[in-house]
Amino acid sequence: MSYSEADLMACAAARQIRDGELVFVGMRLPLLAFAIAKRVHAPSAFGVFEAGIVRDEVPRAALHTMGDGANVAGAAWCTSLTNVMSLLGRGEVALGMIGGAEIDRRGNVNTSYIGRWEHPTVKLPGSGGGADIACLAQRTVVILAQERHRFVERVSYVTSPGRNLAQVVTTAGLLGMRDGELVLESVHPGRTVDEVRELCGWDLRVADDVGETPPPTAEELAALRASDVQTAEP
Amino acid sequence: MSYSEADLMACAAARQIRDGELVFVGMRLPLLAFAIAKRVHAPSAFGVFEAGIVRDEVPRAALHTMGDGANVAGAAWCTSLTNVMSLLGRGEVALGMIGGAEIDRRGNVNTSYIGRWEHPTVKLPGSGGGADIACLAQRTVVILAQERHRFVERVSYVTSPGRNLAQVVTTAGLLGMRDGELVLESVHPGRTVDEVRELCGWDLRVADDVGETPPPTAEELAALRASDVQTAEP
Amino acid sequence: MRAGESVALGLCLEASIPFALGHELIRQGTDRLTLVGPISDMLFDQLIGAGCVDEVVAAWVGNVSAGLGHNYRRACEHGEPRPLRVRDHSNYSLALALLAGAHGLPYVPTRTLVGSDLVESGGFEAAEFEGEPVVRVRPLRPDVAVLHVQRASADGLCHVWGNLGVAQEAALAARAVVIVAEEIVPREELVADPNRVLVPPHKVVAVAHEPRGAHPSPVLGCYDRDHAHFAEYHRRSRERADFEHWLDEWVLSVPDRGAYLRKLEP
Amino acid sequence: MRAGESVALGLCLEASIPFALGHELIRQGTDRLTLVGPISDMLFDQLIGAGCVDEVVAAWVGNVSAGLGHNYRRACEHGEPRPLRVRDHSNYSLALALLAGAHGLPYVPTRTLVGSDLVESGGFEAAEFEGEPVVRVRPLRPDVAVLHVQRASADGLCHVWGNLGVAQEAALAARAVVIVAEEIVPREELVADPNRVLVPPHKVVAVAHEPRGAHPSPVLGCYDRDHAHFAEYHRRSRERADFEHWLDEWVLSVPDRGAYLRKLEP
Repeated sequence: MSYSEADLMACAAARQIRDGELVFVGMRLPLLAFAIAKRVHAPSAFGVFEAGIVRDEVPRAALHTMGDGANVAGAAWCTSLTNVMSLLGRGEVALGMIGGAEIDRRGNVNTSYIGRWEHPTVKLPGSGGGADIACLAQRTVVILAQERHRFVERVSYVTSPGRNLAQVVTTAGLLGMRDGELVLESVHPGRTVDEVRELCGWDLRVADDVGETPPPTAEELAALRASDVQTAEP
Repeated sequence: MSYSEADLMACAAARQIRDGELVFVGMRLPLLAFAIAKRVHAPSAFGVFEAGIVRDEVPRAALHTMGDGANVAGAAWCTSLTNVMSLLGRGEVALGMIGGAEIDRRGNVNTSYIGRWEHPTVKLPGSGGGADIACLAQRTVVILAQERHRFVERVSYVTSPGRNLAQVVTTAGLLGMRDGELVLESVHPGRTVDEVRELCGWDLRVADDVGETPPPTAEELAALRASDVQTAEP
Repeated sequence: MRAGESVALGLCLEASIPFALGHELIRQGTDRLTLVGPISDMLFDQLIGAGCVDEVVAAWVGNVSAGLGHNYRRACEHGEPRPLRVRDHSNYSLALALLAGAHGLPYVPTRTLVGSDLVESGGFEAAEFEGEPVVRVRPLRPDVAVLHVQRASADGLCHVWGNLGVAQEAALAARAVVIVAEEIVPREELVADPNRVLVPPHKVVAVAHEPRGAHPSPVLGCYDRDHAHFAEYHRRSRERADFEHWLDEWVLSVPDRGAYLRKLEP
Repeated sequence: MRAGESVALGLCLEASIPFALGHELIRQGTDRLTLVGPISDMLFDQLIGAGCVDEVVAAWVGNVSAGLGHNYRRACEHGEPRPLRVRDHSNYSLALALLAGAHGLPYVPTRTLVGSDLVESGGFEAAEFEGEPVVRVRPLRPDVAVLHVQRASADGLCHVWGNLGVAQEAALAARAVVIVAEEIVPREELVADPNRVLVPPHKVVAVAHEPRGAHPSPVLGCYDRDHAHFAEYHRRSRERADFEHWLDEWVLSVPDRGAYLRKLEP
């Protein structure tokens, strides 16, 4: 079966989810990852949505936002943001997935300001729950495009600290934290190590055991295709 | 119309409630006071019950506890203890009514321990919400029997500090705080100042303008009798 | 639930007190418990009298409609049947302690209890913030929170209505939640109204079906409070020997809740 | 609502955003507002573009399905149409700030934001407790919290369901609550289920009846999100001149919500 870059990224992120875990889920790829994991290898995982929803079943329709009715339908718990955030605060959320505009060598993510925050060149939307997930989830997965201007030596503003970062899933490969520094651990099929290093703004370390990202299995792809939770775009 | 000591106390306490106020209500006399005030002079008062209930109507049946179904029926808000306590915390509760085993010259109330708390002679049930009401309601009314062993120079344990105390309603009179000290402000019909002073364990000051507690009006008594909220006793 | 654990129960205050579960704890001899709850209408007194309890973390312990808890008094005043440690709270401080436990906060600074001797006997820390006195309330994280609910599904969803007390805060603060339900219903009936679900299902380790399991306390929509039963207990617990007879009659010699209900209404 | 006040809105996140009320604020020229909310799906951007806002206290401002908020960017980057102060929060810190406001707490110490630059740009205080780093979150007490709800009674009770965001915390923290309801129902229908009432009635200063008043955001049980409307706004707000046309077409030249709905579905 053929698959897209986004399919591969969703599958890679899904593999970070272990059965029974509470996963803080965002829209688009994280939601697809949750759906794949639930259907393939983590049927007892729980999805936590910051708007105030906990699900133990995958939503049955495409979501544009986590506040869509389809995300309430079949929810196990519908409550306040404050209550679901308490799951983070108490340390019960095993994994959180966030995006970002920039990431640096230490795994710090910026979703707030390009340039000095007092006089920014670009004002980005901000943390949302990103900083909370990064600070309080046991492990964080960051999903973003492998582009040189996004992978910078030092982000201009740390929205989400990298200390709990487990993996960065990019359009070109997978990076992990080793000794407090991001290291290339695998490259996606069709990509080369040099290519990924070229798409990184610092001298990216490469793991000794760097390999190829396993492509989506037939089962994963089937789960993805079966998923009603398509990446809804306006 | 004839009236009992308890009727007079309930009416006296009711007069402390002003229209539109939030009143932290306990069982028995405070609940009767709330019912009288709602019907006579404070129709827009709200009753707050620590179990997690806010009412803008008087309960329509006798209550043994604030958790009885009759207290939920017709409630304006049914929620957590934490949420109703936030009304105290934010300073929105104008008046709270509490009882006590002992009170002292400074208006401190003890509902916890007789004797040293490490080795008490008598273990009383404890604060419940009493300490919270005393600390956080704008005004506190204490209701208790005028007995010499209850009115002591200094309570053995301060459960509820007296700093916001507005009035003490006793079986014999009404006391107010003046210059940080409880002062006899009125005696109930049929009682004398000397009698009340004799029922107090310290040298009770008497207000220059001490008078007789106004007896229940016909309207108050009618409200009390009409009230379905009788003092339910087991 | 195991000996030595901290158990939060009676979390909706006077309503929905899990007496069935409490009596089973007594029968099983589960002891050295720490009981956590805002107020307790009789069940704490029974567990204390039965010798199951080492420590109470609570705002009020007694019999709501009658006053003092006789077993509580005997334990505090004379160490009978065994010594009892009391960690004094007010209702609000207990709620904030559970809230802090639920959110993993190191403490909550509050203006309640300022000037109260609860600060000392409850082991709170008096502090200042910007020149104003505050009291620091430390988090509580019970091992188990017990919820008696109107309905639940076998997989751990539950609906609760009526005054909620600190049930949600305690459930979120606890390591695990045990649910005792008046009724077991299909999951669909619960997810049809997910706003009424009180706790997320990952916290729930057990669901028991126990109709009238909260008797003599009331359960909204199911049954009213049995005032006479409370009054009888109060009278019969005044003396230790009488309490032992009561305990034998209503708990120890009653094999299970079915037998209890048949005894109640032969 | 008056110029210069702090207004909390968009409190259920992507759902039930009070667009009708926001547009009326724009038409009335209410300015110098401080907007408070966790995330904002488009409405903050519109109010900022219309020149109503001096300050934003929020975790995220933009268009949820499309990304950046163009008016927000212009205001932050170029002071257009007027300079904007931003008080950065995360969703959790905003929730805790409102919780602190609701409870009158001087601050809440939390482990979230530790190590984040939000501590500096959001004006938080980094501190230590028992050797561990914490961030102190100060209380927020908005002048007004706006709730768009499914149903309300004329005397201020309301029922809300679906994901609740920080609606209850904001309502309890605020000085006053304004309710915009899809439906006005008799009080009896609301007290029949007092657990679904979100805020106590003494907080409520106004109740407005505005069916579809949250369009284009969704209201659970009433209508879905109008994705195309969001997309059109995003496209037409990219350039300032285009935004001004959009604002004129959809807000300034629309006398009231009735006209808006007729324009939407002629």
